[in-house]
Amino acid sequence: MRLYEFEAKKILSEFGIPVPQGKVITSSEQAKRFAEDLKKPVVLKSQILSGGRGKAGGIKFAQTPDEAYSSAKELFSLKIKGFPVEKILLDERLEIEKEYYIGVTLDRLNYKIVVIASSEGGVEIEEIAKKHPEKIKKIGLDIDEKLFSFQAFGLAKMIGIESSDIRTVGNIILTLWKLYKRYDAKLVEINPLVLTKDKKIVACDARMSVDDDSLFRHPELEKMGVEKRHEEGEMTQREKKAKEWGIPYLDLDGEVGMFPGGAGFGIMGNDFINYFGGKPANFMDSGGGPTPERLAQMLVLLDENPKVKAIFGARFGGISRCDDFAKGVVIFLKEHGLSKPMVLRMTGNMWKQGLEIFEKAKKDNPELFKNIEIHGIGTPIEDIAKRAVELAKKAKK
Amino acid sequence: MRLYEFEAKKILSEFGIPVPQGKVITSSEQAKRFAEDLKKPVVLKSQILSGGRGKAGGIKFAQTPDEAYSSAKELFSLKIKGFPVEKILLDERLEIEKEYYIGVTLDRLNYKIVVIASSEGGVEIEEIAKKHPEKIKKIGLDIDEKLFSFQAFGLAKMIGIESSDIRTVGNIILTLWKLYKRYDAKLVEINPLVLTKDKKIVACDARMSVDDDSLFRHPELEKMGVEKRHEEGEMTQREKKAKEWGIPYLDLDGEVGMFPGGAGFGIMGNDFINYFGGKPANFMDSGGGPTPERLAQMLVLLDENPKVKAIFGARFGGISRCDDFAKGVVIFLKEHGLSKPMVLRMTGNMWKQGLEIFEKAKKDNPELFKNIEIHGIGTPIEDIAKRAVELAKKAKK
Amino acid sequence: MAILVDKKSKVIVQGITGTSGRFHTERMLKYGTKIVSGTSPGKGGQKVFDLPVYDTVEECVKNQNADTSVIFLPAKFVLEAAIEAIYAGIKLVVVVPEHIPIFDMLLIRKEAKKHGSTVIGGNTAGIITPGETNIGIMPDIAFSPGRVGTVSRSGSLTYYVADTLTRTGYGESTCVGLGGDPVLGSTFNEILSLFEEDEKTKAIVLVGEIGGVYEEKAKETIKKMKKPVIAMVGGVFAPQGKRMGHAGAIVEGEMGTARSKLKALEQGGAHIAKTFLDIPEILRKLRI
Amino acid sequence: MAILVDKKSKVIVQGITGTSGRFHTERMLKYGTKIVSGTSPGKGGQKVFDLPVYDTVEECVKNQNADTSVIFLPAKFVLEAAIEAIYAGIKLVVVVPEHIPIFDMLLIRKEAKKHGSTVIGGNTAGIITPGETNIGIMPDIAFSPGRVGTVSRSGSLTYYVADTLTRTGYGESTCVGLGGDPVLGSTFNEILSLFEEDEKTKAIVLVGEIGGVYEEKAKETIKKMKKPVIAMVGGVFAPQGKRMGHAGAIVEGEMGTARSKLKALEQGGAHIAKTFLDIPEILRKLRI
Repeated sequence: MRLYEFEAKKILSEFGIPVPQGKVITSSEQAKRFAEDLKKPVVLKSQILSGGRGKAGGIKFAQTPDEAYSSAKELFSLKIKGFPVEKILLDERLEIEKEYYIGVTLDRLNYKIVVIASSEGGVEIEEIAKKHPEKIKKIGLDIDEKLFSFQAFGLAKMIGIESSDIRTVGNIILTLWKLYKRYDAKLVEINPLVLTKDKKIVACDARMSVDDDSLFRHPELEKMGVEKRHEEGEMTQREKKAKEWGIPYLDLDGEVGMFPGGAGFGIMGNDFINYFGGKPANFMDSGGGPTPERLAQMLVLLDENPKVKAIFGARFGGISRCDDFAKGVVIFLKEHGLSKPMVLRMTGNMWKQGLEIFEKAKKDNPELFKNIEIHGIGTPIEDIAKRAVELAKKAKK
Repeated sequence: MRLYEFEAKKILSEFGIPVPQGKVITSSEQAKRFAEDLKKPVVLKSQILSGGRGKAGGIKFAQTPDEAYSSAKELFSLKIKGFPVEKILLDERLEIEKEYYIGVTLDRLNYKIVVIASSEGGVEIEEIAKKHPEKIKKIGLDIDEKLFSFQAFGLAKMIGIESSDIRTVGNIILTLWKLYKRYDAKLVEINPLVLTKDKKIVACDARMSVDDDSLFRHPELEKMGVEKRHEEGEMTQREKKAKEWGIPYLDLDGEVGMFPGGAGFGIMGNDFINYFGGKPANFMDSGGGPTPERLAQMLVLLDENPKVKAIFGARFGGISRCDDFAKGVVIFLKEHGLSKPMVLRMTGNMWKQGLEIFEKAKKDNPELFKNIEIHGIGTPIEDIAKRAVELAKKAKK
Repeated sequence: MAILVDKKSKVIVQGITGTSGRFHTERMLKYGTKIVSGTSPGKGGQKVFDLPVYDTVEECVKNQNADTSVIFLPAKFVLEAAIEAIYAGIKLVVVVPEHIPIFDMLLIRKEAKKHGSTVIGGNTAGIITPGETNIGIMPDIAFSPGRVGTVSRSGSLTYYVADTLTRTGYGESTCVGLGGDPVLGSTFNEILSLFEEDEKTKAIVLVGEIGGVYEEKAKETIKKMKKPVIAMVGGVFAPQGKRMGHAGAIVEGEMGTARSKLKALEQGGAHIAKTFLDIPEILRKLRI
Repeated sequence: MAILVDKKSKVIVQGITGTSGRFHTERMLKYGTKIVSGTSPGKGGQKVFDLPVYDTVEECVKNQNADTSVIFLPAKFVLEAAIEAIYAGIKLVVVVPEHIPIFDMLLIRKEAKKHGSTVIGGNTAGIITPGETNIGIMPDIAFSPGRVGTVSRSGSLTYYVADTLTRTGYGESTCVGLGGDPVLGSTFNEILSLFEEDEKTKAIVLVGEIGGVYEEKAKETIKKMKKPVIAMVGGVFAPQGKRMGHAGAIVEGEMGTARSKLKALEQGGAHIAKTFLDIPEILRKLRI
């Protein structure tokens, strides 16, 4: 889960790593005022949860408070990857002599924490890795191993830091590793770490991502206002609602509403829809053995979404029983009704009993089921996906 | 370096380990007052830096505030191992059902931190080890290894703690290990850890000793009022003075003043004096290459001590040169004079030049040297020690 | 034969007194899984379905020669539980809970390697050798004994695959849930190597999904294998930078895309299945 | 021959730009010790007595094949310095500073063992192979080449012993300062075993003192040795519970008394010397 640049810099700064003088602003007036206070040229950086901010025009420089005002105004009217800029970090503009990269990340494959440094700061580390792999220096550590100062000094030395600066840069590397461990991070990077014209070492830009699953032991992050969020991009209103309900849910661009069981099938089902010429409107995961209440919430999310033209339902009764599942859906249909066509396949544990429940409910009230097609083990799931795509196309016309 | 029981308990308590309600008192009136506040039978425990307090009568029980008053009065008039009782810890008296031992200590030989538990609390662990080695359970850990909760629970289980209490006791063991690591301790023990009649687990007595050499990273201990001190017994006035001067110094019982070079020879020289029928008045270490000022301070400590009847001096010129040493001693003799007879041997680096300096000074002012015998490499150090014993005996008559 | 577990596996349940521990213990017992005891520190001496409850895993090992453990505890207690099992000499630890902190898994993995134990999960549906033992939360109904080994990061996909293999008569030798968490106790490589050595297994179905690099790395092992591997990877159309249900299912930067996984697996020599129906078809072509 | 160091040892000084680093570097150079460079992070590129100063030990090893290091730094920097040397592949690390925190020494020792390095000290006067190399702070004047190996926890006693051996014509093969700190990089056992294997060494003088259990433990090794060991232990009349100059010289409880040490050493077969004069006498009786 990614932190905003200003959050990451706040943490760096609390750990004693020098960052530019700066402030988060939410209005153009604030930009002007703060630029006046600073009495320096400034840089205005849109605070968004994604890379490529520069290319999207999300960063602007300003010489005067008035320029800061107008730049901020421009940025606040900008949408980056579909999301409006709501916060800007206004930093003093550094006079840069040289840029470096330092970072700490996770090597999942080798189960190591990797401390990385490069003389080629200012570009993405993946790019440096492609173009100048020899300019990247690494130390891999086990989770219970310590990074020693001398190792950090050595790393600084290896990327060409002057002897007189290796303690300063080495200590920043060491601090970065400590901070990584302290916050259960997945990634912390300073890119670029800057040597300014007046020979200061400053963390010009910072990126930090923490392990969502360790948040329970980091109440201090919550105190800072850091809540569960995406690794990239902002949450939509519907995603926030789903989050409140505890349902893993993502909005996507398409028209087929996904009502699956299980995260794995949720992911694969989305592919199926695409394979068969459709586009899913969402990703969703029911969790194991969803309650009638949860089933209702899931269907509400789809029913209320105008983009959804048809619903693809799939249920493999495992631990949870298909009869319970069918009962839950029927309750929902009776109480709320469903305005979209749905094709549903139900198989696994007690699937026959489940189908019987549906059959009975349909007999009692055919109207509720007029847009719903229910299949059992006889129909491959692939055919269900195809049918959902068809239904969506038909509904669109 | 040992902490007082009340200091150790304060630390335990800060880490969440339950200790008896208690207070440190310095007067009998306070004892009465606090016993009144407590409204319970109490125990009065002399706060001294040594074991065997109980046998020496340093612990008393009191049912009423008046009894607390009179018991405190008795304790304050007591001397334990030669030191007056100045502080008493007044604790609520626990009603004990069962006593356990738990502790964390250092195994220097195997370079391990050892977590120890025993079902036989209330006696010294060395005694348990002799009588019931099978009743001691241990876990050895490397410095960079972690004690896991389950290991602590397991230890609790092994010493016969009831299932319903193993989490409580296990967590205390875990905390004890954390506290040991946190404070660079050499020993932390709770003995006895008590199961009270009303089924509470309480640290009835505690002992803690920390690594003197790590104090630089524990300013919090200094803040608590913990200063460098002996492992056992209080410092004498003269020891405190030497400490201020930065001279490793101990008062001993004898009459031969020790003016050696080097800690090792300081220790061995004391043995020599004993071997030859004398008793040293002190231990002292000059450090390498003492300055004239330090030499003066060392001699002042001996000259001012009425117990010292004669002085045994030894200098092996190593890194430091004997000529510099001789100069320093001569300066002292001229400025302060020495009221005790001294026999001194000087050898090693530049010993001849050193002797010449002494010879010259003696010629200039024989009076200063009338009680001083100076030897060179020709006389074995053993003979010098014998002569010092002789001189002391003569002076005593 | 089978890999990792069979009818002789002596299983303990860590967290047996909890709601889901109790529920799944009953299910597993019904399947025939040889559960010998369970743990719950502080509750030693109790009974669950006539099974003894101990305070420590060590007691389970001493008293009943337990060799396998399945953990049903909240994520934050998994570090302790798994390492307790490893230190006590348990050879296979099945971590059912999801959302285990990454740092905890790093330490669990390190200790497991050091002590010669295997960990599967976190967020695994478990491991089943059909007809012999079912350890975890996998629904019996989908599985039948047979000759295909399955290893998958997803529970639900595992069931669809098993169902497909059952209905087409192949069945499974052993089905291993690798787990959906970002850092896992075992890798595809390790499980593939076990299947390669297993007599009963004639082919392997590997089911991957976006996130991490375990699939990419499987390429090297697949290259060296004699048995055919059929691979399926979910998330070809997954969005960037967003977790999809599983903690580990997220494309971060250029890492962990389904396309890069499929490419690597194909280069390694795996047969790619796009849908479940492709699996029996490929098996038929391979004359398994 | 000699143990641990000889004229070929390529020595670096960690902390060479400090006052005592500089002072002792000059002394050691004068003796003939082959000092090749020194370190001081942040001062790379400077020179001390024409020796290059590097930022890291790694550079000393790469550029000059250094194999031995002597540390002249305040106690609190020793952990880093010693482990840097060990990681860089230095085979012998001589820790001169005293009062190294115990926990730091535990870690240094662990890393040294893991990487196959030997650490002596803290609070060692160093190590000298007379006539060849002198590493540390031992005064040249007391030593002469010869056939007795010495290992001692105290600098000053080392000098008296060396002086005695020099004046009686025995001289020393190598003299090792084990160090006066409570937890040491090497033990008596380890140094004794090295002397046992050294051709030039005909007998060993072991000088112990109160505190710790290294002397007691030496019993086992002495029992197995062919070469005679003469042992001297200071502190027979030492008080209880008080540090005597050396951080490690303290009797705690029943542990670390000179009497228990002497008893163990004697049981092991060591010849006990009460005073320095006893040493040449015992050597004569042993016909060394």
